Amino acid sequence: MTTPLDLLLFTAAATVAGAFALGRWRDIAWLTGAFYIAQLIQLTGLDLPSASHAGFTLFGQLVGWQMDGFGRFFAIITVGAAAAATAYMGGEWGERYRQAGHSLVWLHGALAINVLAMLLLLAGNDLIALFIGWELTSWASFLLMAQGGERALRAALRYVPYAMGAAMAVLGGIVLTHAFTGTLQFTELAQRVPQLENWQLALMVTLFGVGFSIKMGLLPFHLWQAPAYAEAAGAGTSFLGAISARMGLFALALLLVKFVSLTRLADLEFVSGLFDARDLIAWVAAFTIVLPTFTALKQNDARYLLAWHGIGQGGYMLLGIVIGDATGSAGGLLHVFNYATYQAALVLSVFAVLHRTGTADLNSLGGLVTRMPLTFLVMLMGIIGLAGLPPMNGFVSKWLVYRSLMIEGRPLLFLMTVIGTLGTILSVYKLIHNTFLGQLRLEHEGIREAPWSMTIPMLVLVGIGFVTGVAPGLPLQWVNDAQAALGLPVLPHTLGGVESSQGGLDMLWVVGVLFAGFGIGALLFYGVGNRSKRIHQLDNYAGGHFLSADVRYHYSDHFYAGLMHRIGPLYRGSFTRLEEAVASANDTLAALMQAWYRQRVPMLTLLVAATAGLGWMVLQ
Amino acid sequence: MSFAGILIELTLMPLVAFTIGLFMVLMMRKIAAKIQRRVGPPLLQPLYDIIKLYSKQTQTSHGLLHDIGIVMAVGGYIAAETMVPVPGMHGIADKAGLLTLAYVTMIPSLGLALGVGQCANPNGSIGISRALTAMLAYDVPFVIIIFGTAWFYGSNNLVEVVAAQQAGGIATWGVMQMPILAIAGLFSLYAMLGKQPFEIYVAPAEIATGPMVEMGGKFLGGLFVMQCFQLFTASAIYVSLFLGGGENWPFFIAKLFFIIAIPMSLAFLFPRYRTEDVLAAVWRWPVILGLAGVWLVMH
Amino acid sequence: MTDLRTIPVVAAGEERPSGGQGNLLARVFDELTAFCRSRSLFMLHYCTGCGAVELPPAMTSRFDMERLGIQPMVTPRQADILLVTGYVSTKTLKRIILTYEQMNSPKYVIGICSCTVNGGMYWQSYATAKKLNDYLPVDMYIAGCMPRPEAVISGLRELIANIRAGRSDYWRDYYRRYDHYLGNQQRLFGENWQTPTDVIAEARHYGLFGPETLGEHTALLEQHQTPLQPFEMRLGLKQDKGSSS
Amino acid sequence: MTPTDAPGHDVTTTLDFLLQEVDGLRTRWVAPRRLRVDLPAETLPALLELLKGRAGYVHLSAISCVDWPDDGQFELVYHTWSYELNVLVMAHIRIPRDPGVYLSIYDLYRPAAFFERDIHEMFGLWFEGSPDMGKFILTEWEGPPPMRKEFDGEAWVMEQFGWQEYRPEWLTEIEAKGGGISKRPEQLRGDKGEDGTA
Repeated sequence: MTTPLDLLLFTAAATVAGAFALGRWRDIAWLTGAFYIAQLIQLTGLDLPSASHAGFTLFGQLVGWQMDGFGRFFAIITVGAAAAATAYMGGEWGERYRQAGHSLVWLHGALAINVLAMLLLLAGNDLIALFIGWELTSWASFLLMAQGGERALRAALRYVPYAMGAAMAVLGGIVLTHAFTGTLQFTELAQRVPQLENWQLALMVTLFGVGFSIKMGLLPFHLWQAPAYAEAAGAGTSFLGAISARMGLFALALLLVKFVSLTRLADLEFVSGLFDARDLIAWVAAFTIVLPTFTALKQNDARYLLAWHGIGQGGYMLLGIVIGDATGSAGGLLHVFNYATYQAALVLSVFAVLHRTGTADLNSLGGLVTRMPLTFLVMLMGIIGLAGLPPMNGFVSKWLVYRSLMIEGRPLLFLMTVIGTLGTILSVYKLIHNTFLGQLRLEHEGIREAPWSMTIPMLVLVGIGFVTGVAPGLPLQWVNDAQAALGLPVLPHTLGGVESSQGGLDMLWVVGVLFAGFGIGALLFYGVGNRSKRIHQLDNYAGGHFLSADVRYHYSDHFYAGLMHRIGPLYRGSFTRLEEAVASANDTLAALMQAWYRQRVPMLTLLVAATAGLGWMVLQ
Repeated sequence: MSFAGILIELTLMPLVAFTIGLFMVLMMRKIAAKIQRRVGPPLLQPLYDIIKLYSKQTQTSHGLLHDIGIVMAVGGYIAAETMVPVPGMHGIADKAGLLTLAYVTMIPSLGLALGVGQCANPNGSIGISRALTAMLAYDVPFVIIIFGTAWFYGSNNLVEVVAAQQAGGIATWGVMQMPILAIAGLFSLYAMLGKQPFEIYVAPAEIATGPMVEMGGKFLGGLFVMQCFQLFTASAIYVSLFLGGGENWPFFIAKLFFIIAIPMSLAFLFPRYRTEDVLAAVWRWPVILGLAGVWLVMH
Repeated sequence: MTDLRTIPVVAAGEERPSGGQGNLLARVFDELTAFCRSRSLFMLHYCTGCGAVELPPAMTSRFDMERLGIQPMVTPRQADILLVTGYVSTKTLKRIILTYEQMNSPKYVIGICSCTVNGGMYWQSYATAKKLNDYLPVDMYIAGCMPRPEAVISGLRELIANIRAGRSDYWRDYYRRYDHYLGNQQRLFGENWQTPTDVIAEARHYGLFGPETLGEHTALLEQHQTPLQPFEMRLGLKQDKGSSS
Repeated sequence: MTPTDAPGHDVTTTLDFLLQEVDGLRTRWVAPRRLRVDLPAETLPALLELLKGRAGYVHLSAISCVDWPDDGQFELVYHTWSYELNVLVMAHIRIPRDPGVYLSIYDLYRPAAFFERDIHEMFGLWFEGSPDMGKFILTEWEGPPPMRKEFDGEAWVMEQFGWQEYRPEWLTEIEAKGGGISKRPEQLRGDKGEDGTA
């Protein structure tokens, strides 16, 4: 009898087949979209945990798939993001993408493969299934990154060594775990791993941690993500930005919380009593919040700015989970959902502007609010979410993370997150100002709003963001299932937010009062004040100068000059130099090996190597 | 809190905040005048200014977003006032703690930033980029204070914080128990008001009053109203955190005016900082004092 | 040499009809706004000529204009009074007219110094405009080859009294007789003289049309004026018929 | 030779000795430090190069122009100064009015560009080789070069502008007490007006 999970995996596979088989069909997007909606319905209807029959034994180890609350939470976001991306590709954007010489079939196919791979990863019930899902996801995301032109391919190729390194680290981790605990099933691992000695645990956490954080883009390994996610094709970027990096977070959370468990992690101490492994991860997450956000502040291309924010926001999620109390982990997990909604919407709006004006360079846009009002509305609500301001959902998850940091008493971490949020507010205003506000250029006066096929998915995404912002109780339901599945304390919540006398949050009241205030403000403005007359942008104060359309009267380049005077010297590109150092070390090592292996005495070295290997096997 | 009660408070608290704010603006201009050995404006001058601005017969707008920007600026603060507990009226302070209030007060400045953006005047854009840089500067010590007080009182809810301080009279005031934090709070309050040394975004000589460059009539009137709300909210938060909040109206108003008088009387003695010097000034001593205060509070 | 006495003279500005007998609330509201307009005047910080050196003393501690509610404001949008101080050279007059049209009404112009009255000591110069109210409606003249701050403040107090009594609605004249003013401006600056502010559209928007608003000079303006229609927010999904506005 | 002392015997001799090299000069010491040189127009560049090269006259402080309508000539005066000799040399030349063209000395002194541009705008004198002869200050002026003597500014003003009656009561009070303006502008013009053109 096929279980619901089998049905789900089958639908995902059918989507892939459908995408490739009927790729030429004009409205392929409707088909794949319908398939994703079907998967979404099956997912929400899934009663947890639901096992699957697709399984086999490998070297005496049972390899099977079973979806629990934690996997289901991520799966819903994945399929949702895929549905939005497909809807976006279906219309005029897809037509122009095909006319530009790129293959729309491969884009649809890559998206479908990504979804299938991620479902396999999320439903893994043992380390081998996890590794299969991990490799499939890693290669599928490479396929999606490589779509859309030569620059995208070059950025994707830069991701390959990182992906290979990650895969080797995870494989090494699995082999070590098997050697230490003798099992690969998640259930037994949860009991046996905490019993291991500290050095075994530290080795395991390092190997798995490095592998998973490469995919997630944590600080030392984050350099590949910005160009790869910015240069990919439009809809692909929104999917990648929304969920693809969070697979690393899923695996990392699984490792840290379910297997090693946060309390045991706290026993691995570097400085006894002061600084342990858990603090290290928390501080890496905190720096991941601040540094990429302030790198985003300096970007002059809208896609790169959003991609750098993708890396930064990952830090909030990991920090929330690592804090581990009910509020913090709920905040971290909810932030995955919230971030996916407004990041996808923002990327789609940037590509809508790119679709109409032909450029995403922030220094050659301006004043588009009167020409593309809907796209402006989407970007506005998106940046309110990204900056974490009340009416939108981004505020709820950030508030939960802050609240947990306050309850747990971590002042410096709290300070780092707030500096990250302030940096986000600065850079998102630069994004919306340089694109939509200021003087409209002469060549952009004839621009029209993006077509409905692009604006509807964006508006739906932002609508979800607003609804889950006003009533955070809805997504918190799924978050509670995920917390239960991970063994974290569950957060009691009402529809409006968190109820507590020490300072709760009730978004229904806050947003209600906010809009009531706007109503009174509008009454004051339109009722009490006299009529105003609209005037042209050149009828402006310029110190008595007569403005004319050919002279640019607009401030966008070097937007935070004052701030950059102060923090400019801190941008030394140290991580880029670190990456180059590692790359050059590899080159010299490879050259050495090649020289030693090929020129000296090839046969003798081969013989010595073979005997040493044989001897090691025998004595083992 | 019954729905009708909320509606009454939603209109009454902003009105009270506005009138107190008006007299704060008056006090500011009077202090400036007395320092410059001038007579200073008559008693109701701020009110005359606002009524005149709202009653201008022809007014210019640069578009729908310019109007909505001002509506958001005034409306955002009207909503924020309901989260600031005043004697007798608590509004929705218990449903939204101090952290939420700090974020709700950012909504008006975002609305203003959008409105000024559509004015398509580079003076305004430079003013907004400086205002956001100043916000980045003064929010760091402000957030440290939020953390310190939330940890000390064990609650983020202003109503409880005020109750905790009023339990033991003056001795249990925040300033008595957390003196260093209170000083850091004063620094950040001073920077938050954006008066003289930190007034980088309304620099009349450099960027023609920055965001206000294209604001006339009811637009400028809206910004004057927003200034009154801004003065009231900043001082009310400080008083609730460190000076025992409002046990009754006379004491509460006296404390509010005392707290606002300190930065005002210092403001008109200074010229204006450059933008990066505002960052340096606010990130050096206030942050060090704040962190020291938090360390003391936690140990 | 033409005799000074034979040159036609234009009266300073006709009287405003006394307040109508509207309903009580409207009259009280008008009374309040007139009072507040008189008690709160924002002076535009624009020094057009040499007379401006008398304004700082009028603002600072000795004479202190803030007692009267007068504050210097930086941009024309925020300002109510435009003080034209000192000689009005032709180049400066262009900027004065641009600034005047950018100000929100009710706006008042005070010509300080004799040069704005009849050209003052530069009356023979080819480069200065002689009579300010040829080019824009002037509410008040304060003569003197730089009047002292007391004179400036007494002029301002008289303006306040006029506003209080509602007699200072002379700014409407710019809209009602725009053709007359435009004619004078075109005579000085040439045929294709144009400011970014669309005065005729503004008059139409606020219903300030008078008999002389449109005439031969405005017809001349219509011919060559590049239309500065404000960008209305539009959804424009379908392709525009023809080029953009 | 310290620059501070008055031009002693040697300064005048060096200049007089130097100026002998250019013929057709008439020099006159107007003051202890000011030397007036009258020379024909074509020898001016030679004189300036000589002064600049041999006597340190690196500073051209101004070029002024005088309109002599009766002689039908423009008079150009080149004021140059040397920080070594500390003597101001004023070179006066006369050029005919009708073609009104002269050579630019921009290659010797950069500031000459602005002086020549100003003279062109005010007198209509064209300088060959000057970098920019466009409108300089009178951007709004379409009429003839205003500083030429034949241009009657007052007549142009009377034709272009109107006047207004300004008889404030404070003036009438003063006049009632016998004060006010002793000679009205009409009488002033009247005295001059009888013989001048109407």
